[in-house]
Amino acid sequence: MARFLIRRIAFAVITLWLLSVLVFLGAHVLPGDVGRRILGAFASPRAVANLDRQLGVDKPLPVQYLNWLSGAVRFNFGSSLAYRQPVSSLLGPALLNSLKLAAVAFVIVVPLGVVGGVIAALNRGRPLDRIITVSGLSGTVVPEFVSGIVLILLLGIVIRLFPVTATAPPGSGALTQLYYLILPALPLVLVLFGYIARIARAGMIDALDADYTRTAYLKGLSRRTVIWRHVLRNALLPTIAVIATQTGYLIGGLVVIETIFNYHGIGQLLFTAAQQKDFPLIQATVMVIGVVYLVATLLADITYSLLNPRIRLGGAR
Amino acid sequence: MSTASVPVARPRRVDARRSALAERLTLLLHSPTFLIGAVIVLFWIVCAIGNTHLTPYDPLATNPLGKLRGPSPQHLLGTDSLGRDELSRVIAGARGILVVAPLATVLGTAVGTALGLVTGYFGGLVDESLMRLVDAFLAVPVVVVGLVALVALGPSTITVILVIGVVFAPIIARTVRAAVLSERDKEYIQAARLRRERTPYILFVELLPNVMGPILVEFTVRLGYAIFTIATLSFLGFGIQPPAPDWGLSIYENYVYITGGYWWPVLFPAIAIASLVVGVNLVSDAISQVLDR
Amino acid sequence: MTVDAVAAEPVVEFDHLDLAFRVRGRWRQAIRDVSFRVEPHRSFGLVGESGSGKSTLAMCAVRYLARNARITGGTVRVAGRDLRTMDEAELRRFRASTVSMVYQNPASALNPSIRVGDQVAEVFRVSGMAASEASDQARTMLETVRIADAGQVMRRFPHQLSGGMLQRVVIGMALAPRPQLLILDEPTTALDATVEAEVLDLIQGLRRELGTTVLFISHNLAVIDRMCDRVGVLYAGRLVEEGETATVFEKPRHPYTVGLLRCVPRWGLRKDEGALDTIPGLPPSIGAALTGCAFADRCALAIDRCRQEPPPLYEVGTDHTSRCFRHEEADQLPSAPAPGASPPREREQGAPLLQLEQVSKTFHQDGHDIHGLVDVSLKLGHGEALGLVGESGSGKSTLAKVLLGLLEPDAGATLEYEGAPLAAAVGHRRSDQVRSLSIVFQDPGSSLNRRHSIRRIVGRVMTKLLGIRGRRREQRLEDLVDSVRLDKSVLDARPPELSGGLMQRAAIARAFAGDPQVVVCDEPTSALDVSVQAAILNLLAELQRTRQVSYLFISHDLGVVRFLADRIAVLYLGRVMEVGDADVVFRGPHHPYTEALLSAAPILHGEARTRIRLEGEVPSAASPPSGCVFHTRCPRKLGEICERQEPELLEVEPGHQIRCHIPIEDLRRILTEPEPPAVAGSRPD
Amino acid sequence: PAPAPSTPSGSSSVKIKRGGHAAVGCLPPATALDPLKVDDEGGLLLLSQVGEFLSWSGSSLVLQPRVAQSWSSSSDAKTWTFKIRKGITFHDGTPLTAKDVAATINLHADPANGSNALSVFKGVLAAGAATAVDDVTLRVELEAASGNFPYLLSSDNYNLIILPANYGGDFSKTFNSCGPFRVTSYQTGQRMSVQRNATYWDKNFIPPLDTVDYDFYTDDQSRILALQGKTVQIVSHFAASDGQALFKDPNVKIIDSRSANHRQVHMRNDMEPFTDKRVRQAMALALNRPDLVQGLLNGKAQVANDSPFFKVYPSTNTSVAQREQNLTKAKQLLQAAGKGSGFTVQLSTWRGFEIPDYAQLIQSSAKKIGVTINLNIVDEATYYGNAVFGQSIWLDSLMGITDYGHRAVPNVFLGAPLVSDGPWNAAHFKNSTYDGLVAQYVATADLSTQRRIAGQIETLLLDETPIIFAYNYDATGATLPNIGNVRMTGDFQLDLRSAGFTS
Ligand SMILES: Nc1ncnc2c1ncn2[C@@H]1O[C@H](COP(=O)(O)OP(=O)(O)OP(=O)(O)O)[C@@H](O)[C@H]1O
Ligand SMILES: Nc1ncnc2c1ncn2[C@@H]1O[C@H](COP(=O)(O)OP(=O)(O)OP(=O)(O)O)[C@@H](O)[C@H]1O
Ligand SMILES: [Mg+2]
Ligand SMILES: [Mg+2]
Repeated sequence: MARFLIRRIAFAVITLWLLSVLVFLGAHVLPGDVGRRILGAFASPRAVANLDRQLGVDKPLPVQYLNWLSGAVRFNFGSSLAYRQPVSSLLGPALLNSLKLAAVAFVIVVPLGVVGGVIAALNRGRPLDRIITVSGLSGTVVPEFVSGIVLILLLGIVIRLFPVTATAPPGSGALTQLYYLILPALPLVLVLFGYIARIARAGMIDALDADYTRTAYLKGLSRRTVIWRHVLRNALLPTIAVIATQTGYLIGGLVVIETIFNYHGIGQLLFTAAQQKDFPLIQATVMVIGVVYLVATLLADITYSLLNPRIRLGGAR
Repeated sequence: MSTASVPVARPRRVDARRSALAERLTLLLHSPTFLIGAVIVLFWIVCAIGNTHLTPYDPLATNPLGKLRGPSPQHLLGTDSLGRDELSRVIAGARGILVVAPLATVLGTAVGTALGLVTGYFGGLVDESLMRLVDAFLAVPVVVVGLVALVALGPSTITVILVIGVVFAPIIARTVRAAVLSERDKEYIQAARLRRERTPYILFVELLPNVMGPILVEFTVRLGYAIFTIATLSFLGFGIQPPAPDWGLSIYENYVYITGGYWWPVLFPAIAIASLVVGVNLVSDAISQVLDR
Repeated sequence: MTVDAVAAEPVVEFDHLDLAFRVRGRWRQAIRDVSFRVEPHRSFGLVGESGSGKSTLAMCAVRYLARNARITGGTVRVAGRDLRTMDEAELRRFRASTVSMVYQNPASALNPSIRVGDQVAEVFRVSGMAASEASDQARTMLETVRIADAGQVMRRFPHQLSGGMLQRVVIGMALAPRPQLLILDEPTTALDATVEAEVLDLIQGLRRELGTTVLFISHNLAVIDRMCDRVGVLYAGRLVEEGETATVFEKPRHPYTVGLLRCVPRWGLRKDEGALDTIPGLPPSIGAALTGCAFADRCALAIDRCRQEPPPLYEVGTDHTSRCFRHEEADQLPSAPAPGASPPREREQGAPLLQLEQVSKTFHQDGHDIHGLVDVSLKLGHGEALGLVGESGSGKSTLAKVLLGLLEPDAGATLEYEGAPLAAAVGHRRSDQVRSLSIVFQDPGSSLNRRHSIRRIVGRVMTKLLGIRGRRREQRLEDLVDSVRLDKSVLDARPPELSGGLMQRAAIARAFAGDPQVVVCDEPTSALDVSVQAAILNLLAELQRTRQVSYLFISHDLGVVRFLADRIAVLYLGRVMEVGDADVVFRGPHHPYTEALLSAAPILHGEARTRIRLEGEVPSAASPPSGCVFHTRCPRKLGEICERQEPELLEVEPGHQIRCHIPIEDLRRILTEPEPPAVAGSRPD
Repeated sequence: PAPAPSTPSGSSSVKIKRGGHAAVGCLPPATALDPLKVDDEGGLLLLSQVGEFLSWSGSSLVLQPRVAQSWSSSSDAKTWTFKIRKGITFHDGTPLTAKDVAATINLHADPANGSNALSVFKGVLAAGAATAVDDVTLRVELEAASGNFPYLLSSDNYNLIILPANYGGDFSKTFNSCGPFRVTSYQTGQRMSVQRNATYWDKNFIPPLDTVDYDFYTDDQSRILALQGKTVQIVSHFAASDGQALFKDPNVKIIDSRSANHRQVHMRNDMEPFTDKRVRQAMALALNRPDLVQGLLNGKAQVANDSPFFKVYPSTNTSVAQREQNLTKAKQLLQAAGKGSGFTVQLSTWRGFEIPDYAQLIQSSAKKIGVTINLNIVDEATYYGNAVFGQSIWLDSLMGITDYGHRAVPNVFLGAPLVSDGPWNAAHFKNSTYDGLVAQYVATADLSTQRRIAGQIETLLLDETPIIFAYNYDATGATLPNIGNVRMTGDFQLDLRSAGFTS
């Protein structure tokens, strides 16, 4: 177990480091002169060169990388070119907002997806199964901006059930904030529902077909007991890991959703940073997204291994 | 030397197994999932091929004064913000996506397959380091990577293809690697090593055909995602560029008008995208199910 | 449960049962008109080749059918009740109390995430017992199946137990509710012979003790012979013969049964004494339309009538039925031709063809050193077949791979071929050396590339190793497939289009394509049905005779090894425990381990002599025991010396080496001892 | 529909009650709020709320005095004197004097500071040109005569909010100026909150609203949604091209203000096929301008006549005939130029506002005269590049569309993009007659003389057509019906000094 954890964490750290290299290189191989970005199109080349020197962006890449990395580990990503503010002061609130939105989406979708998958598996091959799988699949593959727009049209404009922006007026309470977040969370829910349901269904079917389930039935246990005691536990374990990997897609979706709903989260921050070619901000945002993803998968793996006796108690004999 | 009494064994099952393939095909043709998916995809393929021959109007012909007209007998799906016929644009829009998305997916699949074959087969350090790199790559969502890359390289159809291809490669590499891992310890690989085949031969002649199944399934799944991603990038303004009648781009261009009640130039391309992705995925789903049997 | 109350009627009764599976959109008949019954307290064996429908029948008896299965006719009655009429609750009660089942793979039969004790206790909880009492009962049950330290075991998860232990748990669980009927579906197939023997002993004992009725399924005739009072022979979903085990095996009245019995290498039969009987052809595939007798195509006795109408069930003796028109002549089924007369091989003089010295192989896994091979030294003579036996994990395959250059041995090993050093890696060997060594793998399904045609698979070897192409290659290919008794049309087929036997022939053709001198056969028949196995063994024997190759023949089936091998080496935990001429090794004096292997081998026709049983399972190769690695399981352990000092591999008589502290005289004496020594956890009765 | 007549600033047209909180939906500032650097709509709007200018260039394009009470020039229009108002205090309480004003002007004029205003001052005003004669008198010495110089120091030059003389470059922290509102909090990328400046110098214009939030919305769509959803009461700007929904909405009041915002379609006069002016004329003749105004901008624009003399400018000579679509003539011209069989060119521009739509409309118009246009639409930064010749798509492309913001006088438009050595001369137009006429025009302070010269310039540009000026569009914003007295400049600066909820 300890071995497993150490190995897993070591992997995460290596991956993180590689990610930082990728992100850094990405931002530096890409065209764009930092000084020029700050001073704008109309500044003189001399001023641009001056600023570049001040910022240290004329140094060799490895030196720049080390500078950046040593800052990054302290959550200091330098200054945004556009906002001329420390990047971290922009990231913090944005990340918090995004996490709120993601949390709302997760809280809705995880139980829904799992239950949907379980129901589908229990009705394998029947119309209910087909309905859940096909509608889940359709929801999963339709881009968020499409479903988002349709939802805005329907729920926000035609029947005015939800506000069409995501940000609650300043000073509103938690419930109001939640109310504002439901509509933006729905497209994400649509995307994730099919995916989670699918995994849960597959896990259920594996478990339902497993010999040990047969053993349980042949013991004379009722279907209920078999499913609650023997099937669900083994079926849903893999779902945990999969749900965590979905944070990746979730953040991808946030870029679009936050843009549509004008929600000041990490996705919108990234999108505006991209439009403005604000590379320090892009770097930091991408890095933060990567970290969130890696932490989520790491946590999922740890949970998984804690719940799975095979890993928790080490190998056979 | 042959002894008369020892009968020669004939492959009596050849026909049986061949017909198993035929049965799979029939099964596919009888699967409603597949049929619905295939009909949708075929419909769009016909649109893509027919292109302007099928459209009632030139999809690029503007008419500023006739803009944002609702659906009517002249313009069945209405007109967009520049007065172009929406039906024509939806039909003509099929071509772009049906060229770009498959090209990007083919690129990604080719690169990913090569990568997956190599890492899976060699294992060890090569595998570990490449997989960590892939992990790092995958820690960032595809749309984000695509967005950032397109910002840097400037949007154009070619860059979209390259970027999506490159982004998909590691994902496909993973699938291929997993398939290779379960194949590479099979004894036919050892048999090949025993006759001292070169590594490329082992990779591409021995291994590759045996992992085609997962690759095929992955390809179709990725194709769906490619359409998804390209549409999303276009919607963000970083994908296919005007005046192409691209669906994602159309939504981007007309999105501002929906609150005014001008839903048609947004809804119809949205339906087009949704139906195509759903169609591709239904087909993919059906294929993988039949392959599983 | 009172024994007498049910004594009148059979515990299980299949009555004209028909069952079909829906596969790829079509219903395919898998069980055809099967009727038989099992009387109380009896044990009934079901034999038949893979796919004949044994498991399906078993599942019918507990009404646990696959989702795509449908009973299309007939009834199944268990303990007097028609299973098809039961509702959910009744079925549950019925399963809880009346019938239990044990199946092949114990590891998957238990829930991986629930503690073993809880899973056993659950059986008691079903009948409403309180938790603590159920747990006590479970412990008692585990003790009944002779699990030492049951309390400990109950707290474990399945993955922490060995295969043999798990199967005991499963058996314990099955017997816990004292069912009237116990169904065992190949309960020992996944286990090593030594463990198998132990588990069979256990089942036998408990059955007698508890008076349970048993339905025992196996493809292994010897196991059935040992375990069952009555036997039913299943072929293509039909019960072709049924009767008392002794009668059926003694005097079979269906050509299929006759063939099956003859296929098994009889104890002591050698390749130079005769070929094995075979059953040509293949069983019909599931759902095939059968007009006549299902076996007619493969039956040497078949007449036109057999192909036109299905034979009825003939009463051929007391309680003995056969579904054959020619049941009276069944035993006249033509035998295999006289041996291809491979003359008894003269003892090889002069230099060996292949020589291994001090070969060790250590694997590194998760920071552990796994000693796959330890100081193995072996010789292989020209035209000699060296048999390699040992339990699973003893290093047989590892040795084969080292020999072929697929695995590099640890430093210090020397390999010589025809007196010249043989490089460790195949890539560094001379091309004539590469050509000279080849292999037939266990599973032809994975050793042949399923995407390539047989022509390509076999031809490629000729091109690569012999440099032959074009017309000449084609000619040679045809000759070669001919010599492995394959039809030329096979060349254009791909492996998945062939049956296991045909594939293995193709694999043999590939092994011989490069004109090798040494062919390693790694369990070449263990993935095949017995009928096919015999043909492959005959073929290998014939090829050796005609082509003068040497074999390194690996098998865990002693009968098979005996048939083919000239010399035998016994491996245990990567060490050679005994090596010598086949006759000598079989005759004795034996290393205690060899003795145990021989005792464990299930033998037909009561030939078996149970001498010693091994306890427990093979220790892990990552942490082998000190001293003699066998001491932990050795029933003849001398004492402390065995734990302390590893014995040498000593030549005890010319050409016979044994690695044991027990003096050779004592080993000889054991051989003549009439009474087998008592074994810990001794026989149940 | 005729545009709402611009009401002179200061006269309330509606009854407003005091107090209340309003939210303005506006673009986020592209950069930190630094008066020297702001060059975007979001930023300049915020500056105009917090800061105060020497004079205000409202929708009438006639300057209204603010910090300056009055001004006058020497006869050669090279020396200008401004009378500075007494009794103005900065938000931090220090009183404002002419010294502060001089320091502010010199700050922007010094090239070392890289002010965004430099482009306007170039060749007119050098660093140190402004001096405080005493606390209330400011004198500015120009390098060249400028008849319209006060416009250069007005709100039209949006960077020029008056800063204290001791300004230390920390505006984005202190927000210290002397405008009608003072900042209470600023969240980058989200919002700026202000409260009324109770000590505002013009007691008639102390804002009725207690507090105002400026909520940042990146795209028009979400701003419009926010207004319709009543999350904000005022939308500072929406593109007329995007505002379809609002024009129809009875629950929304449109504010619009005529302006000189426009797009220039340049054609490289020095490159084939545009070396021949007939080809350039043909391109201009292909456009249907009234359709563009209606279709592209929903009528919130005016047709322009291929010169920067838009109808809004008082100095424009309206007797010059308007160019209209004439495909036949266009084809004839192409024929005459030897391009009868058409040609293919690439049109570069950037993605923003209605520009991509405009590009596509030009594309389909050109198709009608046999000219194939390929579009190259990039992002803003890529299009402008380094903004010097050889390093900028804008300045180097064969054909391009460039966005120009509002100016109260046409001087800048006449100069940089069109004079021979103009730094923004993307058309590479070199014409000494034109250069001479422009110099003459700029030095003239008298309106009728200006009109005369304007007529000559207009005629010359119509003939040469280096650049297509097809339309100039109104600045459009919107409010909820219960908000009154919101005024706007052509630059989308808001004047909320008398805005509030209607009683
Ligand atoms: N769920 C199923 N769907 C389709 N076919 C099945 C299914 N289960 C079994 N079969 C087929 O039915 C036939 C009988 O299968 P069964 O498992 O009973 O054979 P068996 O005698 O137990 O074989 P083995 O010795 O390999 O266990 C086989 O041909 C098998 O392929
Ligand atoms: N690649 C490997 N990595 C680690 N351990 C290995 C490897 N291959 C074999 N071993 C270990 O080496 C030992 C010998 O394995 P080997 O496969 O030679 O046994 P075997 O006698 O062929 O068994 P079987 O009858 O099951 O085929 C076993 O303990 C096995 O676990
Ligand atoms: Mg079976
Ligand atoms: Mg092996």
